[in-house]
Amino acid sequence: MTHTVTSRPPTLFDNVIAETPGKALNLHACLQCGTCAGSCPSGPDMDHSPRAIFAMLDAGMDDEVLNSNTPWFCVSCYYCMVRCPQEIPITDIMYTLKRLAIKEGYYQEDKAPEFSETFCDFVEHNGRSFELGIAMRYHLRYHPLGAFKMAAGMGLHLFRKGRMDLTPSRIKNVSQLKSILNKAKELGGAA
Amino acid sequence: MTDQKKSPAEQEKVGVYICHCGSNIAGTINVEEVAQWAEKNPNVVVARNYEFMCSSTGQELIENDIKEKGLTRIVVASCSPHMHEKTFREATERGGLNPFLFEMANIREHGSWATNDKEAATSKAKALVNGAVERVVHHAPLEKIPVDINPNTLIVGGGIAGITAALELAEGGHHVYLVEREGTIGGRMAQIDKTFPTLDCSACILTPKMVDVGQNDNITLLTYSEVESVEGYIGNFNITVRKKARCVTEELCTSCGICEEKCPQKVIDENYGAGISYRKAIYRSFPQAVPGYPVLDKENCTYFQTGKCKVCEQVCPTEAIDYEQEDKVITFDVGNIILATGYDLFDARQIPQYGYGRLANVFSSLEFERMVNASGPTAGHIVLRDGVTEPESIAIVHCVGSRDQNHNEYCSKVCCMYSLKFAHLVHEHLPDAEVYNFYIDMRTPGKGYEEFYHRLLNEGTHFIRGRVAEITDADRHPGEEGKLIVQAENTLLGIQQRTPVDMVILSAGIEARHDAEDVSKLFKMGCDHDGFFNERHPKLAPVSTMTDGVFIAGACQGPKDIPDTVAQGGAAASQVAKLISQGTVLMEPVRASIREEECSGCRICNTLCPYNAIEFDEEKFVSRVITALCQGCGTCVAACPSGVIDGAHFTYTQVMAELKGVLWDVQSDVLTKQEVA
Amino acid sequence: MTENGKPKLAMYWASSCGGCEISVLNIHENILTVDEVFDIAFFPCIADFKIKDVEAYPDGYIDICLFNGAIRNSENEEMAQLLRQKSKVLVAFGSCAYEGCIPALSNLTTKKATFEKVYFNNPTIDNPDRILPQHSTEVAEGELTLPHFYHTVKSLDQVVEVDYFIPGCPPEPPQIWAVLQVVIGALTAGQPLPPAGSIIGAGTMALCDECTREKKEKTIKRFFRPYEIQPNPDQCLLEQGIICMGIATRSGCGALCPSVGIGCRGCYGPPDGVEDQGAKMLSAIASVLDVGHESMDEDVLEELIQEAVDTIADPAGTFYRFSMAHSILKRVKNGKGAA
Amino acid sequence: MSDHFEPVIVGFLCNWCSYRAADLAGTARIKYAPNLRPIRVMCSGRVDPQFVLQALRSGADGVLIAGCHPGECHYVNGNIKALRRFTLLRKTLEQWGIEQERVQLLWASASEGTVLAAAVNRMTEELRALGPLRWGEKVLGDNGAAHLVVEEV
Amino acid sequence: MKYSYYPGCSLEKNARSYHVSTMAIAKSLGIEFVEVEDWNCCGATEYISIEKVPAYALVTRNLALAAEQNGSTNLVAPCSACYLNLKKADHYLGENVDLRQKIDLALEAGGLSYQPGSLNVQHLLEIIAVDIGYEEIEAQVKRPLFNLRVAPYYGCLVPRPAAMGSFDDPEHPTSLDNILKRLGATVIDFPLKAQCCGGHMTQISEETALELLRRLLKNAADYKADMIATLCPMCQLNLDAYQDAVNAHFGTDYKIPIVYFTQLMGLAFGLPADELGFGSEIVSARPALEKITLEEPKPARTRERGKKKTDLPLPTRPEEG
Repeated sequence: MTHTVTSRPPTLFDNVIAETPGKALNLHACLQCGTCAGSCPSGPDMDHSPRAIFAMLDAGMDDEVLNSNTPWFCVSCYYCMVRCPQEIPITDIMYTLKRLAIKEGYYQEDKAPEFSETFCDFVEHNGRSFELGIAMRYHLRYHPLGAFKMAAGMGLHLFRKGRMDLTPSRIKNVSQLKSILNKAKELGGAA
Repeated sequence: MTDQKKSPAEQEKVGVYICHCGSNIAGTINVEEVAQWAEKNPNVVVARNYEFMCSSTGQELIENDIKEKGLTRIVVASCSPHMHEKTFREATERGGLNPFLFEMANIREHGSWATNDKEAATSKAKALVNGAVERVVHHAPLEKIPVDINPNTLIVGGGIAGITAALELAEGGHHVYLVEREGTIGGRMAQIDKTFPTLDCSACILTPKMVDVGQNDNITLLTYSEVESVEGYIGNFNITVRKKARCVTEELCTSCGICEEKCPQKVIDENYGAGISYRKAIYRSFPQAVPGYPVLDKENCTYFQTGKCKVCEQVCPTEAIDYEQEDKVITFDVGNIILATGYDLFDARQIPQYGYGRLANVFSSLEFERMVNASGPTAGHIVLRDGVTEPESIAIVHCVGSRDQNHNEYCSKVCCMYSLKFAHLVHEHLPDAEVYNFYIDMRTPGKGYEEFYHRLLNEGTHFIRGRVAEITDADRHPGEEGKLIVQAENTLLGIQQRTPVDMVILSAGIEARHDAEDVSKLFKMGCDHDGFFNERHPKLAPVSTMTDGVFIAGACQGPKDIPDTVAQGGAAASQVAKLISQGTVLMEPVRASIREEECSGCRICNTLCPYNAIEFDEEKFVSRVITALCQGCGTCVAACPSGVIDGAHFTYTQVMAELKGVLWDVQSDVLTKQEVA
Repeated sequence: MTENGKPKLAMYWASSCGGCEISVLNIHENILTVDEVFDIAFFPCIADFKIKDVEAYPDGYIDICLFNGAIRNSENEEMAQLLRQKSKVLVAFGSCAYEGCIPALSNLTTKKATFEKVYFNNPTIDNPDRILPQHSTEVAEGELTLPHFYHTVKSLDQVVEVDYFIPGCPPEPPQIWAVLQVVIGALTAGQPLPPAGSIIGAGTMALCDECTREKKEKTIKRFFRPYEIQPNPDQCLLEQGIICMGIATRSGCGALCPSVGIGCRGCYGPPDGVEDQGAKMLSAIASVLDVGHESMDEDVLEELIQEAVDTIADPAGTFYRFSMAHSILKRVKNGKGAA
Repeated sequence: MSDHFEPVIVGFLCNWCSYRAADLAGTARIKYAPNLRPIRVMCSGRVDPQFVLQALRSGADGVLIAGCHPGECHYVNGNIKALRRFTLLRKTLEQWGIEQERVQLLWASASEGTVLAAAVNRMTEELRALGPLRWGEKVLGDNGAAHLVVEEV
Repeated sequence: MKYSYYPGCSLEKNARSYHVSTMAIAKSLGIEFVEVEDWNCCGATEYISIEKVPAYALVTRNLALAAEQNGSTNLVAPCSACYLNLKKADHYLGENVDLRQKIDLALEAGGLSYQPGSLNVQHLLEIIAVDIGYEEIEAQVKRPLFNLRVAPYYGCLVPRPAAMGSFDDPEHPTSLDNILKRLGATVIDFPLKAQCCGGHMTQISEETALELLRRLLKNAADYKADMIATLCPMCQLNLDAYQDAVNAHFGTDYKIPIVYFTQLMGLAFGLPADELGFGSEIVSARPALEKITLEEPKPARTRERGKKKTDLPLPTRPEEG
């Protein structure tokens, strides 16, 4: 397509588009109609609605965007994505914003990135996840209180029902997986 | 080909005129350079560049040079021929040359506007100019072909656009055939209660016009009818119409309505009633229907389905009921056609999250129109689906199916205004009810429209800027129980709001008729990708189409409100009236012709013409073109294996010359002897 | 030979099959008249002449030279130059000289591929050392040379000025005789000759004009190779799906092939007013291909048409069998094509 | 050829759809490769294969034939005939060793300025990748030369 | 019918019942599942939040293995998240050249390769509803689930995003409804059938998560659902394991068992409950299952247009299987 190329340095807005697969270019066409925010199950808990985030991106309020909890509260329900009148891949953009936030070191005390990271290094070492073990471990590492609540609460139930494991299963060819992931990391950069 | 043998015509004297079009062309293309370069061409006597060639001064340049320098061919390099070919042909003619000894090079749309690269644009301009020069020396003088215009007109669609056009022409003394698919004329406007922004009663202003149509001797009204075929061309169309059997003898029927009253079969009126009211199996859509006689709907008639009943026949005082009546096929000739086939309403069921069809108290805009209409199912009372409960709160949802890539990308233009009208009507009928309008942008351009918006603001309507995300009956809190909850972001506050209401109205958008595609094929004209009929020019020829003699009016061309629709109806009528008063039109002489003496009679061309303009002479064993029928596409010319068909103004030699002309800079020097000549 | 007042006739055989000579002899007893009227000045296939004899003639010594065969190599071109110089009237005789004909079909491939085919990959060839003819070879006695083999076969008029063209592969004897009569008339009784550069010994329009088969409107669903169907004896062959070049071929032969149920091969070249016989043929039959309808889905449409088109095995070879050298493109792109 | 090669494309645009599409592209100020040299014909059905061959013969690197979408032809089905011819022509050109990208058929309605512009851009890139055709010098060029050595085989 | 089978981490332990019931009904329906050898975690919704390329590489390894072992070109995942991740990877790799080149290199490092589009990624629900079809299901029913009021719950990741082609409506899916109807159950018109269970919110903001779960439970309760049938381990886990927490937090008293639709199918097919993993749910399904009767209940009055005299006609509803 004939998308006018300019020489100015890429903004966060540009990076978000570049780093998101699918029709991310549509982000330019956001009508600010609010369908996304209106559809969002966790919208009320976000400090900026997705629509507002897009307006802020356009306004160049990069810090506010990357500091916002909005992407971390995205539950990936994809309602916004199927309803967006401009076919903007909103959910995927939220993922991108999370990655960029981490890359740019906007962590603050937010729990979410930590959970994701616990999950990931777990998977990297075993090739398999088991959310409960992970949850447990993550709570132990970051939020001992939560861990206690879990263990005492549903954790126990599940344990009794034989649905909770404390030892992960491992894939045979972990080394293959590792070399794939390492290569991917070196190619991908953080985002 | 004959003109192929003609010598390369070095003797022709060509004048070349490069237009600056202000900076539109000169800003990107070095016009001086192009002109100086063009003058080097042996055929070119003079090459000028001028600010605005289309200005009278610009045109005079051409006229004077023809007279003073004895030019025999003219080339103007400026905008698209679709803009000014006519202009410069006329200038050429005023200069004393045949208008077809002119050629245009499109260096604006195809040149300066298409790139920022000045160098490239300039050399492209040279190529196009050179092509035109090489071509024009082979041009032959042509005469336009006169065609008589049959003064009768076919109008398809009996809505307000068709009605307006019909009356304009008929009152001007011209005969009109008005074909309407339904049993009565009136169209969408007849369904509407009030019209924005003036709020005058739709029926009150429409029905008098309907009556005029019914009574005008110059109008042949064909209701419950459809056009089956269209043959011929501007001035001489031959039309075939199927008049469906309504099982009522029109001559006998007095429109007393007793049959309708007594008919035992109740049917949901999907059409005029928008599916929210009932009619009988034999019915008139509404009391003021024109013509007044009813239509018997065989699918739902007890007699036709079970063989028993015949109540209508028994009660009819004039024995007008005729179960044996059959469709009539009528044919007639007209000179022009106006299509005013209107629009369909977007079907809100395509947006499940709005619950239409699932949640009883979600209504479509047309359902609501009927409901508030005094002649509607509730005699104008605004009630819930149960037919009795008055809603205490109503949400009106804008942009349903419009401005949405998943459905229709365009803005339907009328929804904002009719949504405001709805809000007003609610205030009027239910002063205590709360009204919430959910909108993306409020679009109220038009005389008195913005004022109407302000009026609604004062009436206390709640305007929430945010596109509705979903409508649900799943309550979360006691306050929501038994309500419809409208969930949307209030984008001005940046918060998600859930608004509990009793009733929701979906302001559905306007769509092209579901069968617009077929209609456009029937009349040999085009649709845009949304299915609306294509106008000839979006600004300068809004009611003309690419097919001469076929015009369009109203919402079949794109979303429109009543004033615009009426205006187009009138515009289309005046276009037709102009042609009728001319009596004849001159048609482009771009036509094919067969050099019979050289035709081998292979008959390759015979099946190619979509207009059957090629006939075969069984005596002489040669094919022949019927010039009046030929539309000049040139398909047969390209196909003729012995090259004996000439496509006037697009001859083999002319195109080949242009082709070699535009390639002047890449022609190879290595030519075989044969090609040197 | 003895000097007498008789006009001088020459006939030369460049890159061709010799059919043209046979065709000349096929004018039967009229050949005696020819002998009466003319002195043979050069006619390698019936009388022994050497090039030096011709070189010895003064310019324009030969009154009429019938030159048949295409220009395949440097020798052909040198002879063309020589005979042009020595002849008053030079006639491109037959399809090869006129438009390249069968020899020019090798323009559909490359010189390299041609050589490989002829000297290596030919079942009847035994060339273990893969020896190719070379332009010059040193031997004890000195240098031996062969003509240069051209990349592209050309028609006579692409190397020298030509006065008349007689199409046909070969030209039909009656037509040859008719032409000779005109020439004789001109030479003996000073009757006028046709304007230079014209195509003689043939009609002007397409072959259908001469063809007696019944012609109807053409709607073709697919094409057939000759062996695939038994053609109806009276109906136009093309209508039956047999490729007949008649619609795009100059009349003059009397529609010989179609009259015996074989599609016209197109040897008389394009009729007046057609530049590229193959392209025109292509355009015509594709146009009447009765598959695909505007209301179809675009992909389906393309598929159907492709299917029908694929019933034509070798379009280039079929449509340009005789006119390759005169076609607009003249040859395939180097190294590519039907190599 | 110089390292920077700008392909030359001849475009046969039908008067009703594609030519207007090009007009629209311009009016909308859509910038696209200036390599197209448009020639107006009334209908894509007017395009004689001889035009295409001559364009290639006369130095064009590619030819774009553009018409209305099937079913939208101003002349009902001229574009269908164009499609039939194009299909057979393409097969023939293959035997000529001419790459498919060099001769293309495009449907672009009067409202599809972007479609036309995109097609021209795409084709320009494809041709740039293929390199020049320039039939005159590159294919027929060496014909006259009487001293040709047979390539090594 | 033969399918490659990607169980995903959940089905190994926490959602074991989903796995066993799936295997059980597969037998009855004549489906052969070939488990992908040495598959790895799909990354759930977490990995993609950290690093794009590794995330896609992680998923694609599974596609590569499945394609290589080539049990079938149809790859089935019962877990919604796994299904979406696999499908998305396949889709975006085909669409995004740059990403694809990177993934190619990454896989190469592990001696693998994958050609996007060479597998057809399907969710279990899809093959049962579409490939097998409702008739075949009905044919297998031996013990209809009469009188059991079930809320069909699809969650998010199967119906959405529809961008890469979904077999059901993204807003108002019906395939599960239809399956359950064929089993003889009374299927409630569950308004929140495709709403979100909160996904990993339980770990990030329990407040948020519990509210989302409450909505679902409340709505199901309002419709007097005996149980909720789900098709996603995450949904099951959240609704089941956190039901107590919801009750504690909101002072409610929901006791709605959350079962996998495959368990109900098995039951209706006449398979013994313990072979279907019943009992591993935290909110016991037993009381609900005891409601099942042998005789069919009176058909619930289907919505005719205009029930009462005064009623205005309703627009017809789009066709349902």
